[in-house]
Amino acid sequence: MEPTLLGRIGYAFLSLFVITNYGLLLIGSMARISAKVQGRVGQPVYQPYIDIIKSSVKRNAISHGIMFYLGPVFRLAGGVGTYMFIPAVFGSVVFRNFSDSGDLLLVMYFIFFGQLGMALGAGEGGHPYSAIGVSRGLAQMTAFEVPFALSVIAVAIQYGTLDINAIVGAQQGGFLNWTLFTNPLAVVAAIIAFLGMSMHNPFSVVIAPQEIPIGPPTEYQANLLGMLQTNRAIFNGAKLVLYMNLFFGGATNILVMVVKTFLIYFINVFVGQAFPRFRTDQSIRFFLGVPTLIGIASVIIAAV
Amino acid sequence: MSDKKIIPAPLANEGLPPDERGLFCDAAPREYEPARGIMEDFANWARSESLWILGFGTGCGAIELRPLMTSRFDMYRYGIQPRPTPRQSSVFVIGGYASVKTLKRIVRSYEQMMGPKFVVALGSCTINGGMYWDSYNTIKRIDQYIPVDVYITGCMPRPEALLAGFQELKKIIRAGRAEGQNEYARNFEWFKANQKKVIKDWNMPDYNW
Amino acid sequence: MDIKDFIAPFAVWKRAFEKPFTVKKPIDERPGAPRYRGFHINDADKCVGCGTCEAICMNRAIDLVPVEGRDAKEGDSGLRPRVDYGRCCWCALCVDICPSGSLNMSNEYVWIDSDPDVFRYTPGVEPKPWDGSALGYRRAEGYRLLDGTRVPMPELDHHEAVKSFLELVRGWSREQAEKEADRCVSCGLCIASCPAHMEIPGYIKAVRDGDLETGLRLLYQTNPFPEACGRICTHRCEEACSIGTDGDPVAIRWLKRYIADQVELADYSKALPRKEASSGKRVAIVGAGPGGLSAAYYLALLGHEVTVHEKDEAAGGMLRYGIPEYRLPYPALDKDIGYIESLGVKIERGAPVGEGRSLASLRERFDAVFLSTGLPAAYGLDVPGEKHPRVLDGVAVLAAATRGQVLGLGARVAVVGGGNVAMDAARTALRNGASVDILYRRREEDMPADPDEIREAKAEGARLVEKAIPLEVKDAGGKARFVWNEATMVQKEAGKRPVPEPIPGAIHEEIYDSVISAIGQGPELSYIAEADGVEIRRFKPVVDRDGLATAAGKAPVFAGGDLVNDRKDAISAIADGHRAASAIDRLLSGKGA
Amino acid sequence: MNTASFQETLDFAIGRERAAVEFYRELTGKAAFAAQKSALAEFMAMEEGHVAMLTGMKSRGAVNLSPGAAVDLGLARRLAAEEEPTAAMDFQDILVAAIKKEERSGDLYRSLVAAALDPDVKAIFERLEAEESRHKRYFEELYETQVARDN
Amino acid sequence: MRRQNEHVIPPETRATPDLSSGKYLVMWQGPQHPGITGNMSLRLVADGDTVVDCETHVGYLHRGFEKLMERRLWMQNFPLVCRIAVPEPDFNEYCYAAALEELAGVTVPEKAVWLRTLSLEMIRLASFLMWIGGQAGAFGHGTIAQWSVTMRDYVLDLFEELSGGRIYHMYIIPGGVRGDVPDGFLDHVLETMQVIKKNLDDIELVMFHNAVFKMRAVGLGYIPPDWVDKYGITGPNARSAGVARDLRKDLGYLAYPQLDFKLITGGRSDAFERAELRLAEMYQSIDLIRQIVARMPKDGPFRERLPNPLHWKIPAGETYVAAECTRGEYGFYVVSDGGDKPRRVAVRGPSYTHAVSVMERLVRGVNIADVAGLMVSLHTYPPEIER
Amino acid sequence: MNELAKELAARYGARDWHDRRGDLSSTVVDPIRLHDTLAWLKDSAGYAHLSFATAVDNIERGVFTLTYTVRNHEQGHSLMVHADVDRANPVVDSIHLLWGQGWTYQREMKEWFGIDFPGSPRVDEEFVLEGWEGPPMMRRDFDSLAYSDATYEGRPGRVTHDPATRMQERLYPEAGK
Repeated sequence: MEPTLLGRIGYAFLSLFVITNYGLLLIGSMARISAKVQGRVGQPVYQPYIDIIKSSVKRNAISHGIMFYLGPVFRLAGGVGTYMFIPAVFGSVVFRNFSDSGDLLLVMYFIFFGQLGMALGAGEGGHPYSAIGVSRGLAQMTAFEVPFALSVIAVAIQYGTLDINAIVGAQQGGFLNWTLFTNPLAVVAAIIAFLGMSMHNPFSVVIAPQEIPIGPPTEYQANLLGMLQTNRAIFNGAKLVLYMNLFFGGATNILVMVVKTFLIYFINVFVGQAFPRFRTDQSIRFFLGVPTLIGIASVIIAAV
Repeated sequence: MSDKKIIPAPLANEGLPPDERGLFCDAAPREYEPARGIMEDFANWARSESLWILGFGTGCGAIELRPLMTSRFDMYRYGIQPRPTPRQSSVFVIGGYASVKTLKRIVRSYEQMMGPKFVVALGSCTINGGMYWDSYNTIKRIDQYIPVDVYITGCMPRPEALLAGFQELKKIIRAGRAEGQNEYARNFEWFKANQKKVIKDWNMPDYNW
Repeated sequence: MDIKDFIAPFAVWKRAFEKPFTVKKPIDERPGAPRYRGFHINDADKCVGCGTCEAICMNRAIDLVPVEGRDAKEGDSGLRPRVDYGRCCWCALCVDICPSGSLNMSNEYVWIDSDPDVFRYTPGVEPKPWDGSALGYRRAEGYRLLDGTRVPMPELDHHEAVKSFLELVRGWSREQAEKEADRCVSCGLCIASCPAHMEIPGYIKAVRDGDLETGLRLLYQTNPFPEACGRICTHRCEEACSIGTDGDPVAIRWLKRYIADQVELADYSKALPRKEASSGKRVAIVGAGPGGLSAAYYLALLGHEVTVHEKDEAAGGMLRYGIPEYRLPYPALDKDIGYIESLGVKIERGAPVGEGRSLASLRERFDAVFLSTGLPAAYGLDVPGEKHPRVLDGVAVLAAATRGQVLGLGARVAVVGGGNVAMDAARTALRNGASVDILYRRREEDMPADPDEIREAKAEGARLVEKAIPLEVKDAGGKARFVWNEATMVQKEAGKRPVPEPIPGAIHEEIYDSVISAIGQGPELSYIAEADGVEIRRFKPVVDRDGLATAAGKAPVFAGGDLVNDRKDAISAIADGHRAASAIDRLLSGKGA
Repeated sequence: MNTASFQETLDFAIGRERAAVEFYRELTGKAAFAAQKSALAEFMAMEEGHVAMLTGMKSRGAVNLSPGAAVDLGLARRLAAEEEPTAAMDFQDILVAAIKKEERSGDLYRSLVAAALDPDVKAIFERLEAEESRHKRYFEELYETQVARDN
Repeated sequence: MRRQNEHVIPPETRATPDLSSGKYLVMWQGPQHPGITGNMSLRLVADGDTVVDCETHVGYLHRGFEKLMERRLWMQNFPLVCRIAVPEPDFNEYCYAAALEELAGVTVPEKAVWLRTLSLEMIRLASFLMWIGGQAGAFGHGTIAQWSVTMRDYVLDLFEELSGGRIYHMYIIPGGVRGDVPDGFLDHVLETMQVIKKNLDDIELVMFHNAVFKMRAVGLGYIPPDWVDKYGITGPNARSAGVARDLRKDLGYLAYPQLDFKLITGGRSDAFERAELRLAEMYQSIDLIRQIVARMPKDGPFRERLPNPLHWKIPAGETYVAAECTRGEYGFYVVSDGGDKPRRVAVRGPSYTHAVSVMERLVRGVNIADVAGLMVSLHTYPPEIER
Repeated sequence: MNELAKELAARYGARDWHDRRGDLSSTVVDPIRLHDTLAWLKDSAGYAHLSFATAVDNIERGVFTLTYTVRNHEQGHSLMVHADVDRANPVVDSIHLLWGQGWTYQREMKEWFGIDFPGSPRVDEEFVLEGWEGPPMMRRDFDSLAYSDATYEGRPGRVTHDPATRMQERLYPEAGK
């Protein structure tokens, strides 16, 4: 039964609520896993909640102009937008979001949109490290977009569509239908790009605390920071769901989604704990090197 | 508070180059009324469980923050973590003695922090000068310059003592007694006068939040 | 760069499967190490409030503060260290240096408060959770910042010593004296115990600095008998010495002697203050002992004309006639007296006050009179047979020795008594070739004599017979048969010293060539007539704090020394003399009482 | 106890104390200089005080003396004062005489206690004996601290 | 990625960038900056991502030690000196004590010599452990720091057991040391060394066989050998440049002449090799500690009796006592005028040259991202610069 | 080492050679010849390593004694070169061209003692202090405690007692009247 528009909006909010909480818990649990590697106990899983509450109940806040406000808003819009046009659970009424209204290109646009908005806002902060962080972020994004775009192209070619629902649908019926197995090169390229996208080591050049503490969000505080933290959860969730949909056969129920996204996210942590950080130029060179070649190869394979 | 005569603070942002003035606020600090009842209790609980320390090792005390923030003592599990920017930090750990040059940065960093903000002072040096009681370059009491919530005595206080200090701070926050920000605003001129008495080349903004 | 560089880093994940490094409950689980330098603890009863901790503290973290229920007393200032934890750096030098070892540290280290004014406390007085902590920093065994051992004083070997009247104690070299002076922490606890309140830390510092003239000046501020006191003083100061709380006290007496010995008499006048202009007032002093001559010195210094009347043929009183030469050689005493005389003090020797030179006449002729006639008369044994010709009196024996008379004590001598006179008599007898028994009614530890004296007397061969109650002296063919009853010490009353109780039947007797009685001395007061109006109670002139005896009539009469005070030692007499001199000066110059 | 024997007993005791006063007065007569006289006068005053005290008890009709005897320091017994004090008497001589006197009083009361038939009289004598022992103790202590300091 | 041995040596003279041109970005790194060792700051002028000029600013930790020491008695200075270099206080204690002993003509008992050697070597290890965490952290590898700071803490536990203090040990006192080893201490030392060695093996595997770390560190901050004398560079920084100098060998102080160890040198002289060299020295330290534990005399006095500290006067004279700390030559210049207080005490910290003149020159031409890593690779502690 | 002493004496008039220790000696030169002495020691005598440079305020003699400690690593010998400069007009040749770190020491000496080294880079800039208005603080006549007491407020309420005085008050107040 097709719900009304109002109903869909309601479902979308529910879905957004779930992914926000999931994203927060995911961040919390990954922090605990990282802590384990570091030989310690780590923060409570629910710590991100407290942090956001804390940030939101700050008594005063400082502004650096209207764009400064809009930065986190754009970013949040980017995060929510990304998520809204991806089906979180294939075939679910509640979690399909507005995936039928947009396609892969729209989603990719939203991914960019958040970053750009952030760039505008952070630049307004007046802090040199914000500016450097933004430029680093944009430079690196441009670089990892290449393998990512290539792998998306490969996927699009492979499935002959940009509709995410269709792509997921095509992967149903056994894990061998997953893109992971049907076009492994594309997945490798995309996963490497994903490392860059998630800002984990060795690609954490944007907030690099020892270099440019802490990059774009340097001047953000109070509720604006709370907004950024919330977005981090949503955006992470959205990206993970997207990857799951594109490369890992999507999910037919929420449990599968949780397991798959958790594992995809874990790749970040797994690599991140082992390596230090690239310099920006190294990072760019890296993305434009092997991953791009893999991406091209995947496109060729898909095309051929 | 001392009965020292209060010298009126000069104009806002005096001493800054004109092109930089725009980066800072011109409003004087003000007091913030706590929210009512359970709302404030809840907010205080969140504040106490998410203590973000400004990563500014002002003195020797920073040395014992390292073990605290690494795996042996792992302060993350208590909701405490370092933060590289004052804007996002809520706790300022004064790591012992403050030289005049550092005090200037302390004041500025403190003012840049968003309220409610808390100050933990480590070691004897912050209480009454410590072993640098006769030095020409270190202040004796940090509470003359910024409001302090918790003192931890020792030289250096061990990580365990620091941890106990943070637990104490949590209690104070939860009890709603950590009103350093308001105290600073209330006695702003007194604090400023003290600061300016010591910091001879005052070339930073007076209002900087 | 090879493939290993991409694979090896993932080895970090190994740690994820091992036990975390994290301490579960750091605050509870990790007490300080047994040696941890935590918060201070102090045994307030052991502490003497000397302030050495304050002196060594480079942070000025320690204040000495009065505490409730602990007043100053001899050897304890009543103050206790208060630590400011806004200053302390936990270096524990205070613990290392604490002379009594009372100050230590617990291994407790957490003290948190929002009020910065609370971080001060007096350990051992204000209760704290870590009081009595068994763990924490203590001085390591064999490690002290202060030296608890006195520089040994070179002395004649006892076998040699007993052969002559040569001075036993040889005195220190400069190096030795400076080393001993270095042990002093200048706390000043000793000053209160010294009857003359000498500036002890000051002159010890002078020794340390090699500035003996300053030292001499400090000595003469309160004591014009440094040579004598440097040898025979009862050194009550050393009992109060903070270093003595856990070790040998600083040898204050020997240091004083060192200063006096090192400065030539000819150089005294350079170091010491000059006489003030003559006041035109005349003061008579009766008795040229330490008390009288001290008064004479200070009065002369203040410009008064002083005449001392001495019954004996030489000045010095008990210092000369009561103390044997091997303890206080006459040249040393003469040096002290010589300097006093050099100030213009007139000493009339062989001029007893009494018949023909009555106190009343002195009061006629002088503006003030100071009585310091001491205790010249020995008390008798008061046992049957005490008048036996071989029963001699100790004071007389010592005086005879001083005069160089043949003592004729014989080969076997008993000395009855346990005071310094008894020891001196015994050792004099030893030096005269006699074998000596010292008989004392109580135990050795009850003896009023200096422990050093007892030790030395024994070392020189005297036999100590304790708990011997004299019963009778019988004649045994010209010799004395001394009968005594062995006693047992019975604690008859709580809080008082035990009483010797004769053991029935345990009667001993021994034949001696001489029995020297040295049980005590009394004053000679026959020269004070009722008409003088000097109030006397129990054979002591009654004096006020300044030494002024209540007297009617003309010139005021002061009294001091053994005659008046209960301490009955040279330094107290000197203090009395000084005090009386100041009072006389105030009176004479009209500066008010 | 009948009043008469009470009066009698106390009269006896008062007589003893009066005799003591006389004893000191006699000694004072022999004294040659101020110090002796002041010491004797002090002791005499003490005895006069005892007379007054006993007289008071007599008029009140009750003896309120502590029955506890003082500790015997054992000096009196061995001190030999064969001779009466002379003009040259010193503090030791005077004290010894005093101690001996108190000892004699004590001895007398002791024999009276033994001889008394009336238990009440006996009790009074016992108390008087204790009182005398306290006096003796007082002098003995003076002797120990002031005279035989080194013994 | 730069190839090995292709070193860019910054020009000696400072360029004077025209800051008003708008072409440059002026940036302060520190004092409140996680990428700065301690409390100091760098004023960087960047052209794009490249630093073209750098000025170091120190003094945030200036307490005026050298002035304060002139006000205090010789012995009172003993607790003060260790505060000069917080992570490695024992070298201050040793140099100060040794200078005083030399001036006063005091000979330290054998046992104290060994205990001093033990504590110096232990603090070297602790300091290196702290550094390695910083070095990895400066390149963003937080995990190593988490491990190594814990390892350092284990060494501090040993110090706490030995001396009663965690950070400021105040153990090496003029005349000797303040106490003998407690019961079972030497066993704890050996156990701890075992644990640390095992962890160091992990660190070596993870950090030194790490592609990204190599990419970052190899070729970074090349110090030519001729700079060593020119700039007074000492310690691992000099040894990595191929200059074989180690005061432990050259001066032969304490028990080092009796210990068996080789001088470790390199030649590539970049951040990576300096790190490798320090790692090797950490292994060496563990070895030395084991040797010391094995050879230390069991008994004997541990402190020579000195005069009363309240009046201790030291004969007039001057001396300079140096020791090899983790960063290089640590020295105390002590002048006595014969009084009970020092006339002058000057402290030579190796960071003085490393963090100021060498740093300023090396940073030129480096990517902003590498400033932190470069600074840590010089291993500097600001408090010893400004005292 | 005596050869070096002779050579330095002959070349630069160095005097007062003291062997402080087996591997440490000191000598004194005139400040005017300081730079040349150090240059020669560095370039020709193998004393290439500058351990440190500092100054001592010998206020009694009215001079600052500069101390440059150079080390010859090959011979394992350190030499402290002293030079007395007039306290009233302390100007010394800069050695920043000899050693790359020299200017830092000179900057420090300028700030701490007020000794000037014309031509030394950044020598007039503040080194460790900021906004310092007092005299150069390492000079002996600068009283740190007095400055600190006057400038930085301490915590009130501290009071101490001298044991000897206290005992006099309590036990024999009459003395010294």
